[in-house]
Parts: sequence; structure tokens; C-alpha cells
Amino acid sequence: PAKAQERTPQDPRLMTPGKLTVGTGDPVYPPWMLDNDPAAGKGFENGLIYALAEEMGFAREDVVWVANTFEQTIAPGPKNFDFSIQQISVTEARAQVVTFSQVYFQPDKAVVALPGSAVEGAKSFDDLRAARWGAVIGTTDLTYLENILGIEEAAVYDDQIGVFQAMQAKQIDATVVALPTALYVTAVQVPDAQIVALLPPDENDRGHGLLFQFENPLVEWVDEALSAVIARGVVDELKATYLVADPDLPIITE
Amino acid sequence: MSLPAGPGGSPADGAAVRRPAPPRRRNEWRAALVPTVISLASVVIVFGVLGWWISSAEQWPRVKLQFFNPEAMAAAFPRVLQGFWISMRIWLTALVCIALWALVLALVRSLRAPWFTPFRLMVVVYIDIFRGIPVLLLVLLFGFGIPALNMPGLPNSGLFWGTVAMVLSYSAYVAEIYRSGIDAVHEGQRAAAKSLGLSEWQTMIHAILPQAIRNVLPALMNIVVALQKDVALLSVIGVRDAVREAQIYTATTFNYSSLVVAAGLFLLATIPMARLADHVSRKDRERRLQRAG
Amino acid sequence: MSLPAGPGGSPADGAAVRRPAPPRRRNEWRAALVPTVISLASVVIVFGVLGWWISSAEQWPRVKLQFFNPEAMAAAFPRVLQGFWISMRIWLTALVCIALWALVLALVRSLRAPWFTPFRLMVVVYIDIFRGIPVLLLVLLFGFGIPALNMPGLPNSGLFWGTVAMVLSYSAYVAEIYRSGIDAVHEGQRAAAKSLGLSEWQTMIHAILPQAIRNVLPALMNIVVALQKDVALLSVIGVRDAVREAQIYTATTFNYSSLVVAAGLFLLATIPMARLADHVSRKDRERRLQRAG
Amino acid sequence: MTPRIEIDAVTKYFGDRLVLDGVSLSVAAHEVVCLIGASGSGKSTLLRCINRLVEFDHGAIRLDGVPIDDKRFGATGLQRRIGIVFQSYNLFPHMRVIDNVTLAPRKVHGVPRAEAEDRARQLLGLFGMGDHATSYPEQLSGGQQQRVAIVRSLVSKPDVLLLDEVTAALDPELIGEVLQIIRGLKDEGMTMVIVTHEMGFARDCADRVCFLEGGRILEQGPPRTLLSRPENPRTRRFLQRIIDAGRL
Amino acid sequence: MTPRIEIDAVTKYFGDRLVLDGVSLSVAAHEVVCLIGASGSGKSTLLRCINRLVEFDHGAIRLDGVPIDDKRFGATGLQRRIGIVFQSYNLFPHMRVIDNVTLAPRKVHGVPRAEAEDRARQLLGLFGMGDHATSYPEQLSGGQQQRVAIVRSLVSKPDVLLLDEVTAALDPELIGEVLQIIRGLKDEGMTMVIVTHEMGFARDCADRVCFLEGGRILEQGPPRTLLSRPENPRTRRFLQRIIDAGRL
Ligand SMILES: Nc1ncnc2c1ncn2[C@@H]1O[C@H](COP(=O)(O)OP(=O)(O)OP(=O)(O)O)[C@@H](O)[C@H]1O
Ligand SMILES: Nc1ncnc2c1ncn2[C@@H]1O[C@H](COP(=O)(O)OP(=O)(O)OP(=O)(O)O)[C@@H](O)[C@H]1O
Ligand SMILES: [Mg+2]
Ligand SMILES: [Mg+2]
Repeated sequence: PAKAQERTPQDPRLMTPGKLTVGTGDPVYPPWMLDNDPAAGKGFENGLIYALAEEMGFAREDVVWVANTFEQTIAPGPKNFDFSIQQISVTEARAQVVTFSQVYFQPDKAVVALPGSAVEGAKSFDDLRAARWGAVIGTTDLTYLENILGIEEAAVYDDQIGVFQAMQAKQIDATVVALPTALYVTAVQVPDAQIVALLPPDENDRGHGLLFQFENPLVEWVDEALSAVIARGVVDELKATYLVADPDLPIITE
Repeated sequence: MSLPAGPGGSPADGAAVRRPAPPRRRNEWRAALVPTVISLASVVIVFGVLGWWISSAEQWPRVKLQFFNPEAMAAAFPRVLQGFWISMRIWLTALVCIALWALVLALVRSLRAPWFTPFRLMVVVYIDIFRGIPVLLLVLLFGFGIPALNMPGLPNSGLFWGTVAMVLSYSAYVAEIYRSGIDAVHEGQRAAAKSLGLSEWQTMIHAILPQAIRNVLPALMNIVVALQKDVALLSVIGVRDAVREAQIYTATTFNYSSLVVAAGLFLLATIPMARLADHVSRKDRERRLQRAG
Repeated sequence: MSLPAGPGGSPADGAAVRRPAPPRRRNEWRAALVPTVISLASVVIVFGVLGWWISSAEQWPRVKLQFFNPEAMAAAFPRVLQGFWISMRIWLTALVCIALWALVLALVRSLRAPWFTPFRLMVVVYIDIFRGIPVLLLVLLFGFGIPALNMPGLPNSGLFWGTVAMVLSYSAYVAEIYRSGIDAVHEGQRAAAKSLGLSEWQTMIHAILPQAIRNVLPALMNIVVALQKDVALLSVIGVRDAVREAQIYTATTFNYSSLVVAAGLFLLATIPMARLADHVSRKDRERRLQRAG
Repeated sequence: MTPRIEIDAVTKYFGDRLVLDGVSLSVAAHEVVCLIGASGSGKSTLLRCINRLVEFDHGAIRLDGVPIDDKRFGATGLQRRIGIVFQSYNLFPHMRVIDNVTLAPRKVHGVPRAEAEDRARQLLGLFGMGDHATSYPEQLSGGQQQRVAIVRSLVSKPDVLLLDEVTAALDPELIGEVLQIIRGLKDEGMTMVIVTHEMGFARDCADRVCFLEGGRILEQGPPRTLLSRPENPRTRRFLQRIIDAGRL
Repeated sequence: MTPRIEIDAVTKYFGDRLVLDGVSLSVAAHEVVCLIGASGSGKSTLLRCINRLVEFDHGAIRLDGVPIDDKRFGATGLQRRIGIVFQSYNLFPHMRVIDNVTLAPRKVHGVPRAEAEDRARQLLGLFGMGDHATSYPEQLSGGQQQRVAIVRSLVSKPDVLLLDEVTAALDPELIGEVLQIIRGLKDEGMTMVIVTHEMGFARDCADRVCFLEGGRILEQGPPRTLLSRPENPRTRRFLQRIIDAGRL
């Protein structure tokens, strides 16, 4: 009977059969999720989850959100969620200790700085290398700075607020962030700051995926549902709603 | 004139003639008045100039907005207070456990019988290691590692194991403080207790420890105050203490005022305690000076 | 038989008859052997069972993979070592500054002249506040707040101001430790120094402080060790110390072994120091027991 | 009759230093023996060997014929029967006088608090310290502290009292006070071994005086004989120096 | 001739407690005055007033006619001219003997180290401590420590030496040793004020003995007179108790 219930909302392999338990950050940031409230369904990531849940046969109220710190999400041992969504990039090393779904989104990177900074009017990577950089720990932004731009001594902060504080204190000139985050920060949180340029994607960064406990058997089922959702154009729709960029921004490629 | 004056000569204070002693000179206060005024004035001036200088900086309003914003403080207060209760509960629990476990460590390190030699050594190693390893790592190792092992019979709560890690780490520090207090108690006290027939254990409890702890009260207060804030380390394993709540607010609003609120709450809790410890030390010292009959 | 034995009677030790004294009893070691063996064995057994129990847990390989993975350690090592040098540099600089500034605070709090009353009060307030506020907040306030003010003439390096914040905070703790050491120096030492014509200042420097610091060596060692790890707090303002480098590795690979590497480096630095401090204390104590002539 | 205390060729090393070199001495019940000798001659060490504060290397010490490390004494029997008073009093500064005195009865001998305090108050009263039961030691004068220390060692009704330079830290007036108390104990028949520098007191009070040097008893005898006509030249030299210092 | 030290109706309170009650005393150059009296009678306080370790409330103390708080002495002039030795030695335990002795000359009086050490070694040799210059105080016996303390106060060539129960913590043999040294100082003409409980020494050595009680000088006179035929009944009672204690 258990086998028969697999791949239904009553799947015994779920944290709580009948519920889809989804981990996320604490707090959650726009535009990934708006208003620090995943359950409201406003935002790119929670929008995606509700579409996915529907695809898997869950009712909207059967989606249960659990807030976790980054450390809790990556800790060994049993997790308190079926999977977690938190702009987590899929990499080889990480895949040794957790299991990822397929990639659902590959963000562009953007250079953000205050007006009058050293990166304003930069035309090439060489121009960018002359500036002082900062990034947030646990993101692929730092890897991007080091591997693509070749910046050695980037400062690393706990969160975006640290990065922008350092910018205002004139301790760094600019940062690289995922474009959606850049859009939100420059629009709402630090209106002074602006997107200076867009950067090409990192081939080694495969993009965001859902994070499962290592060798969680649910992956197949979720992957299938995710493919269906992507095929339906849901992701593109969400991108258009929450993650649009100014088409006139300059792009620096080398 | 090397001849000594006789008892009758020179201004000797005869026992028969008894003048009343002049009253105690009361102008000590007045003597201290001028310097007090001057130094208070200098303090006011120094701080005034500093304050004026800072607040006249062009960027001051922005910094003020981000660190000392009354509205943000008010908004953050309820959540931070809620976290503060959690901080306090963990803090008090950990304090009790640390006090006891550190005592065990210190006692083992202070016992003299040959039976204890290897245990003494173990305690030295324990202290070196647990003091040397960053608490953060211990919290991660215990808070995630042990529950992950999924051992039957062991509790599974990250909070529990995180607190255990804090206790193990802080105990190493406190044990060293206890030990310095115990070492400072005079050897004669041990001899006296032993000669009364007290066992080594009773000697410790009744004779040595009460004196040892008084010896190191300020250092212990340091630990008590530091621990209160280090409870925040448990936030990596998901505990929402005061600092964590403040940081969540900070991260969402890009405003540090919530941390100032948390700091205010900590001060409210620690300052009375610091004053109490001072008071105890002072009374102790005074008793030592004042002698009856 | 209440009559005392005369000098000639009973086994009196005549000065004329001189037997060689029996040699010192050397079996103290042997007396300690059995308990040593037993307790060592018990230690081995306890740890053996614990180790076996943990490593037999079904999930142990996974925990081991994330915390004690030799490959990850090797991979993280160069970056962590690089961060470790930064930690060490900040640590040593801060240690020197803390030692001096805390000394000033402790001295002001210990001076007796009425001139100093308001300054004494200020120091009490300073200690209460800087000890009570989370270092994290101070580091943020100084590391971001002051440079953001953009004041002419002030450096705007976050590292500089973050270190200043650490120094201000830790000095409050160390000042309290110094003070307890100063209070423990016997009053007679002050009187002696004063009677030799030493000024209050010289009395402190030459007579009181050297004794005070010896009194509180273990508590000071605690601070030295704790500070080394708390340098990691500067990482919130972007400093890449050993812990931060380890965390970066952890965040990219989801593997905590890098933190174990950092812990190992810290232990390498602190254990020899702790042994040195113990050695100094022990020699001090031994000198006190051993008397010439 | 077996002597109350029998010290039989006791040898003690501290590290490699020979501190007691085959000391033999027996003390009868109700006898008062004074130990005199230069600083470092081993007087305190000998006294501390008797109640096992110090473990010796060779020889034997017997109390009423039973070796002091015999199992028959149990954990605390020896301490109950042999009290010691130290030069520096060694009262517990964090306890009131009454708690200092009743600590051993209550914690070691299991006497109920009320009973222990009754007896303690009675003894304190006897020694003129009735009013100070609730004072802390630091609030008392040296003589008062020393009296409390004596009461503390008497409260368990020991058979033997060991006194180690109990007057050395006192001023002359207080010395008189404490010596008077010891005389009283002698009159009541207490067996005592007393280390003292008060030769006058030794002369008045002791049944026997022993002169120690270099960890050996060089000479012993009734006080009148030993203090006035010492046989050993070293004893003579020691006493001469004491006389020079204005004592005796 | 002005007296070397002139104490003129000095009154001192500790809190509300009257400790010195209008004490007047003058000490001529080369005179040795002994202060005796019960514990708490104010002897140490009087001594400490003389070199300003304690500030008094009323009255005046003059050194060679100059008030001791006069600006003419500067910061350290008084301490250079008046040395004091304490009962508990108060040597600095973290300094070697030679550093203890040369601290004041080097740091206060600006004597170069070599010169200061030369003089110190010479004095230490004089007092039989030449071999112990590099020992730490804790490695010395009480008598040796006390000798170092005396050397330390003599090294700046003071005109007056104040001695506060310098033998109280010593055993009788060491007492003799230290008293011998003080006799030597007297023979060299040092002006001294000595608080002592050694009546024998006071009798031999003092030019005058003062008996203090309750912060007042009740009686003073040449030692033979005061110690043998005291006029004041309280002095008599005090001396009687000392005699009972076996001293004098
Ligand atoms: N715990 C100890 N460790 C090492 N040596 C010690 C110890 N206790 C005493 N000694 C040494 O043993 C010797 C005898 O000491 P003891 O205290 O018995 O002498 P004493 O006759 O009582 O002298 P005093 O009159 O100074 O009290 C001394 O040389 C002393 O330094
Ligand atoms: N610093 C102080 N604070 C308060 N009271 C003090 C202080 N120093 C001394 N006294 C008190 O002043 C009185 C006189 O003390 P002082 O030390 O001069 O006596 P003394 O004659 O030297 O006695 P002793 O023979 O015990 O040394 C005592 O009652 C003492 O308690
Ligand atoms: Mg002794
Ligand atoms: Mg005195």
C-alpha cells in the first residue's frame, strides 16, 4: 500500500505525508519572496513553489513553510523539510553532501555601486579590477568575483546590509549580485545605489536548484513536476513579473 | 640638648589635665570640591566637544538614522524583547551548568592524591582544547553533528546540544578562574580543615571554595556578562535570541537600530549584577578592615 | 607513669651516637603506580567505548564527511592559513592596545586622590557599558558608523575602527581583572613604596602592578585565548580572518572541515602560551616555598 | 602503661632534605612536653606528623599503642582525639566564630546543629568569648582569634592537644592571656605537646622540654634542668641567644 | 636648639574614631625614643604621621623646625630624611634584594644604577647580607628580610629612623640579631623613634620611653624610671601584664 501511495500527496517518504514541507531562509528577501512572508505567495520563489505544489497534487494550504538559517540548511543529518528553496546554487562540491533538483533559474550578475564610484563608466574587466569589491558569504557572487573577474582580495560580509554599509563607509567601491537582488536593492533598500552594468554568466555556476537531504528519494518526483512547470512557462512568467531589468544597461563581457 | 625631657617637662599630655579633643576636621569634602568641579567640567567639555564634532559631520544624520532611529527601535522592540527572554533562559541555564561543571574540572585539577594524577592531566588537556577551539565550531559540531548521528537515547534538539557546547567551552574558562582562586587560598586553611578531620572533599566545599570564589568575583562577573552576549552564537543553529531577532530586523530593513535595542536590554540585565558584585566585594573588604573590640 | 623520662632514659637521640639517617623513602612513585594504571585504563576504556559508540552510528560517515574530511581540510588549508596570519596580526596588535588601555582604566579606578573621583566614576560607567554591549554592535558601530561619517582627518579603514571597537570592549573586561589583582596586593606594599618617597604613579608601576599581574595571570590568559577567537567578529565588517576564510569554504562546499582546520591552528597558537603561563605561575609558587639559608 | 603518644624513630624528608632524623619521644597521659629549637629545626613538622597533617617516611607514631595510620581510627578518629592549634590561628574567615567552632562536630562527627552550638557556646563562654559567637574572625583581635582556635580544637574533646607557637603572632599582653588559658588546660589534665619560644612559659608549665636541632632531639629533660644547666653545648648556645634577645 | 622632630598637639581621627588625642612629643637629634603601649593605643598611627603616611587632622609636626607638609621638602625630601621600617618588612616580593634596596635612590633620587648598587652592596655587607643581594625576599628568613628592610630605609641616608615593632614577627634568635643592629645604629648617632614590645631592649637602648594609651602619651621618662617605677596606675597595670607574659 505504501508503494501505491508514492508520488501522491500521501507519499510516505514526505516529512509529513499529506503536506509539502518547504524550507526557506530566515528572513526571506524580495524579489524572491515579498513582505518576509512565504505563505502569501508573492514573489519569484514562493510563486514557483505553489505552482510546483499544484503540479504535484497538493492543495495550496498543504504547503508548510519552515524558516531555517543557512547553517541549518546545509547541516548534516536529517532535515526538517522535504526540500529547501533559498537561491541556492548547484555545485559539484555541494552535491557531495546534499542532493539538488534540476536547475530552475540561472540569474545574470549585475555590478552595483553608489554614484560617483570607481566602477562608474567601466568598459572592461580591467577597469573593474582596479576597484575594491565586496560580496556576501554563501552566495556564488564571491566565486564569480574571484573566478571570472579575477579579484583576489574581495571583502566578505554576512549579508547585503554589510556590503552596502561598507560602500557607504567608502571601504569598498562596488559589489556583484544576482540581477534580481540587484533590482530590488537599488529600487527599495538603497535607493542611492544603482546598477552600473550587467556581467556575463559563469559557465561553472549551474544556477539555482532545490536542496534536498542527501539521497532523498523524492528528487525524481519533484524533478518531473519541475520539468512540467517549466514547460508550462511558469518560470518565464514569474521572471517577467518579478525579475525584469532595464534593457538599456551596459553589458561588460571581458 | 641631648638630655631627654623628664616626665614633668615639655608639653607632656598629663593624665590629670584632660582637655576635650578638637572635633574631627570636616573639610575633607571641601578639599575635594575644587578638583571635583574642575574634573567634572573637563569631562563635560570633552564630551560636549566630541558630541558637537560628531553631530556636525555632514553624514551624521544618515548614520544616526541607521544606528539610532527611534522609530526603527520601537518597531524592532517587541521581537527583540521576545528574543531577549530566550537569551535569558538559555543564559541562566548555561550559567548554572557552567558553574557546576567548571567546579568539577577545577576540583579535579586541584586535588592532590596520586589517584587523580591522570584525571588532572585530562582536565589540563580538556581546558586547553575547549578553550582553544572557537565556540562557533563547537556549537556547530554539537548542534548539528550529534543530532545528525541519530543515536538512540540521545536527545535530538539542536538547542540542547548547542547549549551543551557553550557549557563545555565556557567551563574551560571558568575552571581556570576557579583554580586561580583556589590556589590563592592560604595553605594554612587546608591544614586547619584537615586537622579537624574534614575529608579532602569537605575541605574544598566548606573551607576552600567559599574563599576562592570571593577571590575571583570580578573575573567571574566578566564571564557572566560575556556569556549573556555569547548566547547569540546559538543563532547559527536556528535559535532566535535577542541578537538574532535584531539581526533579522536589520537584514530586512537595513537598519541597525534594532541591535542598539538589544544592547540596551543586555545593559539592563548586567549593570545591576555588576553593581551587586561590587557591593559584595566592598562589604567583604570593609569587614576585613573593621575590627570589633 | 606520669613522670617524664629523663634525658638519659628512653630512646633519646644522643648527640654523640650518630647513626646515618635511613634514605628517603622512594616508593612514592610505586604507591602512585596502581591508581595511575587503573585510572589511565579507565580513561582509555571510557574513550574507547565512546569512540566506538559514535563511529558505529549509522550516520557517522556522513558527519565525518562534513566535519572531518581530510581532503576538504587540505583544500581549505592555504586560505585558512592566510586568514590565520591576519587573525594573528590583529590579535597581537589588539593585545598590546588592550593591555595598555585597560591598565589606564584600572589605574584610574584604583587611584585614591580626590582629584580622581569623577574620573573613577567615569571608568565605572565605561566598564559597565562597554562590557555590557555586544562586541558585534560595537564593531558595526565603529567599523561602519565612524567611517560613514566621513570626518576629515580620521582613517576610514573598517579594520582599524573594528579593532578599536574590540580594544574598547575587551579593555573593559581586562580592566576589571587588573583591578581585582591590584586590590589583592597587600596594603603594606603601598605604605612601603610611599615611605620610600615614590609617587603614587611610581608606586603603581614599580610596586603594585608587577604583583597584581601575577595574581591574575590565569584570568588574563583566558582573555588572551578568547580574544584570538573573537577576532572573528571583525568579519562582519569584511575582514577575512581565519574563521571567515573557513566559513567561506564551508559556504561554498557545505563542508565544515575547514573550521576544524582553523580550530587546529588556534590550538597551535594558544596551547604553548597556556603552558608558559602555567610554568610562570608554578615557578612563582615554588620560589615562594623554597627558602635559602 | 603504654604512653599516650609514642614517636618511634620517625624520619621525614621534604624532597631530598632530611627534616626529621629518627626522632623518638614518648608522651604520657596528662604530660605536657615543650619542644624548643631554632627556626627550621623541624618542630612544626614533628607536630604535624603526630596528627598526620604530614606523612613521614620511616618509623612509627602510636596513640595509646595504636599506630596512627591504623584502620581502627577510621577516617576521622585520629583527628577527633588529637587537636592542633596553629601559630596563625587559621580560622575560616568566611565563617562566624560559632560556625568555625561547630564545623567539625556537625560535618565530621554528625552532631546535630543545636547540640553542637550548645557545647560551642558553653566553651566559648568559658574562654571569655561568649559575646563574640556571631562575629567574623577578622573582627577579632589576635588574642581573641587564638582563643577561638583553641576552642575549635577542644570542642571535639580531644585527648591530646598540639600547640604550634600559638603566641608568636600576639603582642605581650595577648600572650599572657593565651598562656593563662593553656595553664588552665594543663590543670585539667590535658596531654599537650607545645612548640614555643616562650621559655618562661616552658619553665612554668612543661613537665619536660625537648631541644631540637637539625631534625633531631639533641637534649631533653625537666625544664629547670634543661633551661638552666643544659648539657649540650648547642643547647647552651641557643639558650644564650634567647637570653640576649631579652627572653627567659 | 630646635628639636629634630617636634610633634605638637597632633590629633587624628579615623572616621569618627579618635586615634591620636593631642599628642605632643619632641625628639632631639641623636635621641632614641621608644613608644610602648597596648595594641590599638595609636603607636603606629603616630609613627606614620611623622613621615606623612597618615595625614593628621589638627596640630603640627616639624622636622628641624620646618612643618613636614612644608613646600620646602618638595615631593620626596621628607621621605629622604625620614626612613621607616615596618613590622611585616613589606619588602617587594617581585624584586631581588638589591633592587628592593636601590629602588628609591634610582627612581626617586635619580642616583645612577651603578652608584646606587655600590652603596647598597656596601650597606648589605655591613649588615651581613652581602651574599644575598640577588636573592628574592621570599627566599630569606624573617631576620634576613628585616635586615634588608632596614638597609632599604638607610640607603638614602635619612636623619631619622622610625621603627614599628620590627621584631614582632621574628623568633627569639632572630630578634636578638635585629636588636643588635639597632643598637649599632644608636651608637652611630641615628635619631630613632621605636615602637616596641621588647621592654628589655627599651630599657637598654632608649633615651626616653613614652607610654601611650587611648591616643595620648600618659607617661614618659628615662627607661629605668618609667619601666621600674611608673607613676601612672595604668602604666603600672600594662607593665604588670607584660611581666606576667614572661617579658621584661
Ligand atoms: N611543605 C614543605 N616543603 C618543603 N620543605 C618544607 C616544607 N615544610 C617545611 N619544610 C622545611 O623543613 C624544615 C623544617 O621546617 P619546620 O617548619 O618543621 O621548622 P620549625 O622548627 O617549625 O621552624 P619555625 O620555628 O621557623 O617554625 C625547614 O627547613 C623547612 O624549610
Ligand atoms: N586605616 C585605618 N582605618 C581605620 N581605623 C584605623 C586604621 N588604622 C588604624 N586604625 C585604628 O586606629 C587605632 C590605633 O591603631 P594603631 O595601629 O596606631 O595602634 P597600635 O598602637 O600601633 O597597635 P598595635 O600594637 O596593634 O600595632 C586602632 O583602633 C585601629 O583600629
Ligand atoms: Mg614551625
Ligand atoms: Mg602598630
